[in-house]
Amino acid sequence: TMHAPHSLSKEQVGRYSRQLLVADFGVTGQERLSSSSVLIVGAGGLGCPCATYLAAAGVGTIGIVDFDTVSLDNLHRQVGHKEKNVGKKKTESLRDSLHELNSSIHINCHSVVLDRHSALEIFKGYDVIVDCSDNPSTRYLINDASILLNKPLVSGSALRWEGQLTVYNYGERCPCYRCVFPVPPSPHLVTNCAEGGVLGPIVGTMGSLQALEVIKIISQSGATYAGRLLLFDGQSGKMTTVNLRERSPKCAVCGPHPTVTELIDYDVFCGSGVHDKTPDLKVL
Amino acid sequence: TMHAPHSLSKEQVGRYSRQLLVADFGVTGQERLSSSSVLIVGAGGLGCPCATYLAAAGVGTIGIVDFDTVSLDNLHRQVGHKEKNVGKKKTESLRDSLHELNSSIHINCHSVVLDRHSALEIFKGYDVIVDCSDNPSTRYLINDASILLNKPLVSGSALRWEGQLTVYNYGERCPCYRCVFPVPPSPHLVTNCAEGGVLGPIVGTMGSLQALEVIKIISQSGATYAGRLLLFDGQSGKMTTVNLRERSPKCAVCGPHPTVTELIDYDVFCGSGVHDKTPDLKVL
Amino acid sequence: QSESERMTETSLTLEFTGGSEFLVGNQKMHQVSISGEELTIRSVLIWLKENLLKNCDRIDLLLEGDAVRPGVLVLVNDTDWELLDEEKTVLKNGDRVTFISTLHGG
Amino acid sequence: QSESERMTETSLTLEFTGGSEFLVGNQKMHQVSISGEELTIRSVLIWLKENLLKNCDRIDLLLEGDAVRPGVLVLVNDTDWELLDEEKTVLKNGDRVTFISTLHGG
Ligand SMILES: [Zn+2]
Ligand SMILES: [Zn+2]
Repeated sequence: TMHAPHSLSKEQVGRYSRQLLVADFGVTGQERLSSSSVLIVGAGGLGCPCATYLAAAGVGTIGIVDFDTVSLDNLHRQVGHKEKNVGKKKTESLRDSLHELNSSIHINCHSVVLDRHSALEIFKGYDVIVDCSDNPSTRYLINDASILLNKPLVSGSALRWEGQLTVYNYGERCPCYRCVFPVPPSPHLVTNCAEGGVLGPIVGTMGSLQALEVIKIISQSGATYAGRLLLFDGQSGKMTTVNLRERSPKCAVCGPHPTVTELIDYDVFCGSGVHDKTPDLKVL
Repeated sequence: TMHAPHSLSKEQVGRYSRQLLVADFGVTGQERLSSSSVLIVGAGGLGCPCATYLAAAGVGTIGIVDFDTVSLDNLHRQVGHKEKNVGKKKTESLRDSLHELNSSIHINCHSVVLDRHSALEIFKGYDVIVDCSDNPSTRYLINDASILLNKPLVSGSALRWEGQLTVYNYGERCPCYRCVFPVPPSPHLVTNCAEGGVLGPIVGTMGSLQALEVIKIISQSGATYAGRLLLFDGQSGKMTTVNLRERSPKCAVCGPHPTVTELIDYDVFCGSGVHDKTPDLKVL
Repeated sequence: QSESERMTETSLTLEFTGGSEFLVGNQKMHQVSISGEELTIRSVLIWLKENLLKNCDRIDLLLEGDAVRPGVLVLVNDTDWELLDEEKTVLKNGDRVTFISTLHGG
Repeated sequence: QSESERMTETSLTLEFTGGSEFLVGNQKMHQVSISGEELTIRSVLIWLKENLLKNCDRIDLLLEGDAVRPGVLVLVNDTDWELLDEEKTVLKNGDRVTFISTLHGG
């Protein structure tokens, strides 16, 4: 297959040769990656490794959504940023790192607060959405926008020593985030990384696995985590895969009789704002 | 515990605050990391993420061993390097990336061919050894040097869609590489990444997991993969943990009656040189 | 303990992850034996409240009244309880019930 | 097939990973049924040679003569065969035997 007609340039064949050799990926997989576009929502602990491996693999266009700026306490896990970029926009900081690795791909920075007004316009330009966000409100927003535009959604999350991974809305029977979690958790019961902490290699593992799911979806190779949930407990080294429910006929957004037909106010829905920080920890 | 007396500077408390919060890691874990030294053998697909997460986490001293230079076909998976460093030494290229992320740690470059003459002198300065190499000859050398100096060895490997991970020589009953593989494979039966290829997120996942094993060993927290082998099949998403044999009384290097009491010629032992490349693939 | 009493006990492994293990002594796996005919997950929740969670002041992290709170997934032998009979799922000796607090961080 | 013949068949799952799956039709899992009393791994290796590997020209990637070649790990139900009885391990219905070609790349 290396000598069959293909659309890859000589530079691409050279750069990607070690993945062109991979059985069940090959030239076709590379052609698909190179002509695809992926949106990474969140340039944090998960977004950094995920975007990095997708850029390295040659995804044609990568979009990065984040409104935040780099801070020193990000750097223990958000390894796509640099000390010299503390205070700068995370989107631009990560973009610069990705371009240092692979200048041949396109990278779009969406340095905005993702909300009901901005999400659809941004999402519609991409083939696959990756949820690397850090709060329930944004996760419901990302889910609903992905469903309304019918895009597969690769979802990862992490806290302390643990990580979780699944793929939503990929195939007829695959559930969405609302099928599995129809009701949002009370905001005072949600622990974020600023409160519970997280170890860098945990997000590194989960973000790398998210990149792999994206590559499987785009290259149409391998079995994704659609309908399955990976639970990773880094403290014991335990990896468990569980079978999730199918798409719910009662789902408010992906069911046959949806009540959510356009984006809503997710801060109201979840009872909290996405900007909530934990002020007493910021002064450590 | 955040307010108990500790040896961390104000800058360290700020930078590492999100991992200081992690239960069963905390201030004690950070103090142990900051005063430890880790040797990464191989600045390639596994070494890049492993070294990056260890540098980010604040391991006090990181050593990098590699004699190779960066090439364009490394960059799809060796994400600690940059286009502008193609042709430069991998050790120095990776060191510069690590320092951009965390300038407060020490990094030693060992830009030499690791062999029976150089290994012990390099290894003896480090607490934990990480095998991120890419051939059996180097793997036996790393194992024997780790055993002779009694250092725990975190071993990762990857090919195509798959990865394998274990920890050798950590605890009384834990086997070493030779306990599990007393006889080296015939060189013509060994497939390397230049022949079989490998996907970036596979080494990203395995390298991140290696960093986590190092952190568990140094912080004395959690259960490592000592005596267990993780098998990761990225194509199906299957993660399996298997129980390995205990330390072998017949082992040539870690047994009670060792026949290997100093380093040997590993190219002769394995019947091949470590420098073997696949010339027909270099010209793709 | 008489033979008839033992016949109606069900041995289960209860597993807590994603932070819910902090409610039960920071221990992820619990081997328990619960009495009652046709033991359902609903009965396990009530048993949990009266036993493992008895002295826990953050019971709301797992339960809302007698139900599992939103954001917690329940599995039986690694399968989502929605694929079974949810709260009414009948458990047998040796089953493993897992409570997963879902994570939102990144 | 008579009753007595069926009694001496053992149903196994044979699993091939790390590249050894390329020898057996690029399929990682194989459900097989092998006849013989007190079936051992040694007998499975011989059966493999005569069946799944019959038309394979790279049999040396898995076997060296009738033995498993250096660098291949053998597991029974996810346990290293060294913890069992190696080649002499007796298999029962439903057992899973895994052949892992170890990886050296990075
Ligand atoms: Zn749905
Ligand atoms: Zn040994």
